[in-house]
Amino acid sequence: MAQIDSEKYAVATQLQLTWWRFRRHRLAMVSMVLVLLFYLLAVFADFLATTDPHATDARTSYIAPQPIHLFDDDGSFRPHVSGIKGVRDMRTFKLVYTVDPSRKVYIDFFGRGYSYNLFGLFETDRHLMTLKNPERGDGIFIMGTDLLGRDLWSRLMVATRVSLTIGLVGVTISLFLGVLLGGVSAVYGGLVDTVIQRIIEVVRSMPTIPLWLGLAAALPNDWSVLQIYFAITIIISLLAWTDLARVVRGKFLALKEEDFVMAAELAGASQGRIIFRHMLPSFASHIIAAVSLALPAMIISETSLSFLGLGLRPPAISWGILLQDAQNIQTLALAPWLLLSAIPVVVVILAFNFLGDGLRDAADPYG
Amino acid sequence: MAEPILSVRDLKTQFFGPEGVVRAVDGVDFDVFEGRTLGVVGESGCGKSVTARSVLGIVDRPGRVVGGSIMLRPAKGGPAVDLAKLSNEEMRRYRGPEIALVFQEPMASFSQHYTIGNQISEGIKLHMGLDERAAKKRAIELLDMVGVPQPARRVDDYPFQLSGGLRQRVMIAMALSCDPRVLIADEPTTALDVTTQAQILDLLRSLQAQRGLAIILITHDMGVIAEMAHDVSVMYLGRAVESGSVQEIFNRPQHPYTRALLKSIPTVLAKPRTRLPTIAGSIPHPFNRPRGCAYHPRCAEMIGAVCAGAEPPPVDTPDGRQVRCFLHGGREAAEAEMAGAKA
Amino acid sequence: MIAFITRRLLLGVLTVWLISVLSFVIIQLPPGDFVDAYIAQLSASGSQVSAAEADSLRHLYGLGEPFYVQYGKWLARIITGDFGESMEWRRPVTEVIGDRIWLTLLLSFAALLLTWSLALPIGIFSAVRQYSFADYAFTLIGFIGIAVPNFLLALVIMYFSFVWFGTSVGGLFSAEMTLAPWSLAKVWDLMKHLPLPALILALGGTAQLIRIMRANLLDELRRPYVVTARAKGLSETRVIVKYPVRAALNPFASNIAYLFPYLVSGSIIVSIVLGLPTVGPLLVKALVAQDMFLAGTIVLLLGVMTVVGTFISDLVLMWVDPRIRHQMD
Amino acid sequence: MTTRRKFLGASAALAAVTAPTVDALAQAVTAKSAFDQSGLVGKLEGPTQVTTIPSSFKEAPQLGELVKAGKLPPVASRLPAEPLVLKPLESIGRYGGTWRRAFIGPSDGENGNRIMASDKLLFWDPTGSKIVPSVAKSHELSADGKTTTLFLRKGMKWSDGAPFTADDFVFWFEDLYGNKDIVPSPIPDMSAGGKPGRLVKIDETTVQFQFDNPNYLFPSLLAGDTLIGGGQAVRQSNGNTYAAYAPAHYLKQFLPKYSSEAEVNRRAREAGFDNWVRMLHVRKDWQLNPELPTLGPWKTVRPINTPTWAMDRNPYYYVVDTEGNQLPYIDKVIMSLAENIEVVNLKAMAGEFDLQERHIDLAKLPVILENRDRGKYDVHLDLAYNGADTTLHINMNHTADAEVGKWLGTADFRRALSLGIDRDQLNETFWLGLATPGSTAPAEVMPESPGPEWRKKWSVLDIAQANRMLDGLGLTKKDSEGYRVRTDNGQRLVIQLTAVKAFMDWPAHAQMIAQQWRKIGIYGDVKEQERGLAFQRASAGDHHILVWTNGGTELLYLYPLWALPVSTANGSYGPETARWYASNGAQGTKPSDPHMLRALELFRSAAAQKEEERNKTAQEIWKIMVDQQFHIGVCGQSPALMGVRLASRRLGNIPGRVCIAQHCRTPGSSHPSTWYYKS
Repeated sequence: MAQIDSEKYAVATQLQLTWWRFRRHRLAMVSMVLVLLFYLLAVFADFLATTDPHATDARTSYIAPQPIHLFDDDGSFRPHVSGIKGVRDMRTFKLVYTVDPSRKVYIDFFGRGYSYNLFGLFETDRHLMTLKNPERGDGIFIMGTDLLGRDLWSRLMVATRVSLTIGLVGVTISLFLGVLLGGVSAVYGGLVDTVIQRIIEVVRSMPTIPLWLGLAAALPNDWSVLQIYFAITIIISLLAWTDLARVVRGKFLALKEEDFVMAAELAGASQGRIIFRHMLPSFASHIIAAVSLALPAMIISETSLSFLGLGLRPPAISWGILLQDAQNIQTLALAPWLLLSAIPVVVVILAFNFLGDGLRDAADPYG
Repeated sequence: MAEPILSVRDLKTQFFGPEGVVRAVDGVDFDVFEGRTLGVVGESGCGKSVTARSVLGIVDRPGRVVGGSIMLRPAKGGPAVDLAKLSNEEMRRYRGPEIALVFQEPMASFSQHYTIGNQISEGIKLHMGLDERAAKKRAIELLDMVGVPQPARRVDDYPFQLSGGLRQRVMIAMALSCDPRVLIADEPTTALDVTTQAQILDLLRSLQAQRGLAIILITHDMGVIAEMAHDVSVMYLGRAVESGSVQEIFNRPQHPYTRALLKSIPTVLAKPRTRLPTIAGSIPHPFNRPRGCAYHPRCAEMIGAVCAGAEPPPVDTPDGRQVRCFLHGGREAAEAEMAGAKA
Repeated sequence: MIAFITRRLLLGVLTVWLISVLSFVIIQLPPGDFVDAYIAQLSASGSQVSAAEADSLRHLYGLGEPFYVQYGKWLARIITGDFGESMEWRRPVTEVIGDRIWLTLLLSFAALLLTWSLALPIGIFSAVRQYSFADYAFTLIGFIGIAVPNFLLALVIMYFSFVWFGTSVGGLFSAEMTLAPWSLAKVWDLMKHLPLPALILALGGTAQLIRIMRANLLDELRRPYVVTARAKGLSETRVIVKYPVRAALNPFASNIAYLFPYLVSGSIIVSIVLGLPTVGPLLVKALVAQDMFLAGTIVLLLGVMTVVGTFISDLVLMWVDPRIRHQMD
Repeated sequence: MTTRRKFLGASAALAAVTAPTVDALAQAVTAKSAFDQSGLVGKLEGPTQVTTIPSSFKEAPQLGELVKAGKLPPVASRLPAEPLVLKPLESIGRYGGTWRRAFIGPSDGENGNRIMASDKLLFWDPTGSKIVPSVAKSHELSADGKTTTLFLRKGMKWSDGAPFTADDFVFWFEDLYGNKDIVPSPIPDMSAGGKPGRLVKIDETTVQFQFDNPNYLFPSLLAGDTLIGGGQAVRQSNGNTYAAYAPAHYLKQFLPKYSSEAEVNRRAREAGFDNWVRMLHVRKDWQLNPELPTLGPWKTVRPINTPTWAMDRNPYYYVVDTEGNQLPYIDKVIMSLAENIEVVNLKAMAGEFDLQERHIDLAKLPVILENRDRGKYDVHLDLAYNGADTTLHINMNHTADAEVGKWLGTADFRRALSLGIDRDQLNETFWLGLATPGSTAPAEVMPESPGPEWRKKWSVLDIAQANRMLDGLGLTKKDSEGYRVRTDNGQRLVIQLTAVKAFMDWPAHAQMIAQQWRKIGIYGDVKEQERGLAFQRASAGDHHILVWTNGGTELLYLYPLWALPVSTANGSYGPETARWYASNGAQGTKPSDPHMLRALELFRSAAAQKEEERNKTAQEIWKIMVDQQFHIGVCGQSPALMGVRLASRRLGNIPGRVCIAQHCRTPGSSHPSTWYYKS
């Protein structure tokens, strides 16, 4: 009992120390809050969406972001949007929308919209904001709409969920692979180490694009969006584990020489116990840092894959798909607001990077 | 007694972190004399090393010397210079030729990317204006002097090719390369085994005898102090709690902390299998510096409220020592002041 | 030393071989073969290819044979220096790549140069002035470089340079110069087109390197040998440049190996967006068209570059770090 | 013929009858006034052929120089005795200039083939309604329909100066087409009533195609973009070896017959090829081999497999203008390789291309129009004649999933799918309202059109009826999200829409359709795939529905590929049926659907029918196809495919409207050789 307690205490202080150092990193703290917020957003994506992110309508094609008016004419707090009407100018072929301020469409908080599964558990159709008295073509378009008339805000919410979980699942897999192979490589050494090191070198020497292309093209035709999604995640993580493996191996090798490991060995602790009770906790914070740095790489990978027309394909919605939608001249010229979907990507990647840096600094203040 | 080479008064070095100010050195006084060794002793974290760095003006940011004086008497005579007031540029001229440093980790204190010859001759070239060849020749002489075998060959070795003892010898050679008058040795033997430790201490002693070096020996090891120091300054939480000659400190320690330190030295006379006495508790965190006497939470001889309420002033004892403890004076004045404050 | 180099070389050959197998497998992974892709292309443009013709084409290209036979033949040819013919381009692979490899190398090299000349000073500055305003500013700019997907940046920059300056940025030469033989004017033309893609390409890598440099240097700056050097009375610049910067360069050296393939991989997407005649778009097209020999050769080439890069970076590491050099003995 | 031509000329107005209206966009008016307002759809026009041969001939200055230097024979002796004479659209042009254009890689050979289209034996006038002479100065169809005689131009020369004669036809027929190593299987164009035909030399300038059965269709095949009539540029490149003639004097050296197999193989290996067949395929490909003699207005000087595909004028081109100037006016064509479509469009907008219609994206029209003055170009919208730029090609032989196969094979199911599509929405979103929504039947101006009522048959949104029909089929049960479930296992019935991002963003079209199908309880699963993969899966019959165009079907007999399962080259309606038809019933499976069987029988019988009757048959086939909804049309008759034309304002003789149709070889029938730089 006493021994376990003291062990816990030792581990706790290590993490506590890290946490204490981490807290001083203001930017990293802010980033952590941001990241948590984004994941919260991901959990409640459908709730926050105002319209069905898949629903298309030519009437609402390429609407610029529309403001929400908070107060009614009489000054009372009644959030609403104005009705808008579009006409295609047959000289310029542009859609011209005119706002009709006299027609007010009121916002209903916690109203009913399209139905969805919250947490994948219970079905509901409650949304943060819906419209009370909409006519066809009305909507809350705070970030505008795309060519198919779909609301960018709602799509962005759902995309956030997809892209952020791809990152998490991918990192989990590569973490597992990285720790396992890196650890095995370090613990057993010799031939095992050589073989694993060679695999790492080959994987790292392979240009990523053909690997992605080949693997993604080999996915079966009849797979559902969900299956493809997981396959893509696995593909990305299959390439991403090598860095983690290197970190883990390096740390393992360094720790092997440390006194407390030696002591544990002399005390007759089993190898597994040494690894999991003594070694892993001592560089857990390094792993956390490495993971938080690997996540943005995963997210970028997903966007690149989608850009190349691999990976997730519409009708799935992810950040990569939204960015790919914006990847053309007409978007830049006619609907530049679609580029707004780059902002959460940039913010999350920044946040993860700062978070990772902060964690690394905190975990390892003196190198 | 002769005039000190280095005279430190009320030295204060503080670290300005985001959570507040850490008073790493909080009013330290000491004098260093030619041919004598001043031992600075204390538990780790008491501010010994920061004191040493403060003297050299190389306190890492966000730390800064905020007060006090460091008077250095120049070799050629003339008025003493206050190092604490010099700019970094001016200070550089004193590092090496006047004051040199020997570090506690001989391995980490060398760059692994250059040969020891390169690293020794660097200072020589800078301060003594010698050319490459002359500097190398001097480096070999220095290695010979500190007892490195085959110095002409060793001069081209990299630090990692040397044993720990040799490395520390080289470190000392490097420190002495510009003939400094003051050598600060910061835990010079901590990382070495006992035999090597003795050799290095011997070396320092003989060098001191040859050159009349003033040495500031920083250590946590009372044994080393006993062996090396002429004068001793015991530090606790950034302050010297007791200072005096080595005999008096060892024979008649006056501060409870000094007494506690001395008790924790193992002696051959001790009974087998008895626990060594330790000092209760551990050093408080710098942010949680206790009110009053910083040592009072751990003190076995605490008098009462006054220890927790007021800081003991330095008291000069009749045998020429200085102690900061109410056991030895200053209690009445402090109590009076406390009462006055309450009223 | 020689034993070490031989060992590394042998391992390198082994790696290259593994890469060649892997790349061949990957190219074969998607269902169908070149003839299928080719027929699809022809049908899309109105031509028709019957099943009988498809079979004859397959026979012509030797596609009907089992995988290992195709691989064996390919390998046997490569050993003799014959990389085969690109099915899509209907030219020897070496010629097809030859047109582009130099531009790719040039672009990557320009990006590399840009990366280092930006990352080193900024990284050092950021570390030495840690938590200063400039450190935060550079870090932020650097991170944005990492965070903004470079394909997005590429198109946006291309479009706005068209809107504002009326010039199209795409390509590495202006239309008049593509056909011209090499001359000073053509080199100048290339120089005018090079910086923008190189910059876009360099952004991500620069940010990465700034971070590595800053982190390494921060670690090194805390080491006792820096104090030792300061205690010698060296100037601060000299202290930092001679000691910690030198030590922080170690990871730089070991990164050389992966920097080049990283740049080439990165250049694929940027090149597609900007329409640059590099091997990147060629590789993607070859993979899509299942043009085996072309795709295989490019992948192999990149693999070899990495292996050679690893080897070079080992040598550089040995040169930079005496510890490694002495471990060899 | 003339009446039909009038029809086509007026097609812009006619096409506008069916107006795209979306109720909130009611002011988006009818397409007719849309075109009027935009002023972008011009008159269907082009150079006309005249029979008067000018008394003297002139040539481009640089050719004149060569003649003076003795390196080239004088122009009169380079031209045939009876050159083809074109009256340019506006005026006689001036020589000079380089036509800058974009292409997207070695697979984009059509980009050049189409401007070489005057190497066809017979061709169409610029309105696409009348067969006119081309390489052959005239043709004659025997009364029994069994022989078609071609009369060649006396003294006509290949681009290297060698005479072009009937022997070049015989060489093609016997040495190339007849060689199984080169052409593994005979082509349907060269047979009638299931019996192969022959090509026979009558004299130096006369050749005859002889069939055992009546083949009234054959002259049309010769004029169309068919395997037999496509011309050397398109049909003897990319590994094909069709189109009826070849430069015998040049190609003989690559054939075993004229030396030995060992010898030609040796030469092939020397040149870096595996065997002589591969070398021949490259040497007879005008895109790849600058040395290959050709008949078109320009010839390759830098092959297509380099970053710049460049062409110079053909000094022996057989066409002159009414003043005797040898065409083409423009000296050079330079196509620059672009790695992506956005770059092509951006460069076109920057005015870096002089005339570009290929790879121009309709979705960018507003931006293109905005930059007209900056890029100094005019924009023309050329409307096509095919029924549906976006067509859902339904696999009626799907076997992998029996339940899905059953429904796809059921007419009412297909009709319901069609009724569930809101075409006006798609038109507005993807065609900027410029298309005509409706079935797959060709434009009403086309002689094969079954009539205007067939445009809307089963092809107008009617959700109620669609739901009634689906309920009537027994698909009454729905899952929690309102989608109909399968009758075999109660799972959701999923219909895959395989879409390729090619000429249009078809995956996006499919997404919108899938969304619309929610209202009829059908779950449409959009599968965006790479083109090769999609086609390969389609030809294996793995797909449910393939989203692609039906371009070319405006003349059913000349290009049936995307209308009926008659060729193994397209398996999208069921590869087994196609194999059955192509092999005359020897292989594959006979279709069980009597309507399909009837359509195929009608199609097979048509070759033996004279034009008028044949057109009636085509109308009959279209009625069956539309009624049965073998393929579901969405929107068509639009400028989406090669119909957005950016022409530099420096160019002269540019038609207001170009015929967009497979048989017109857009812009081939407008004779780019008559275009010129005004300054």
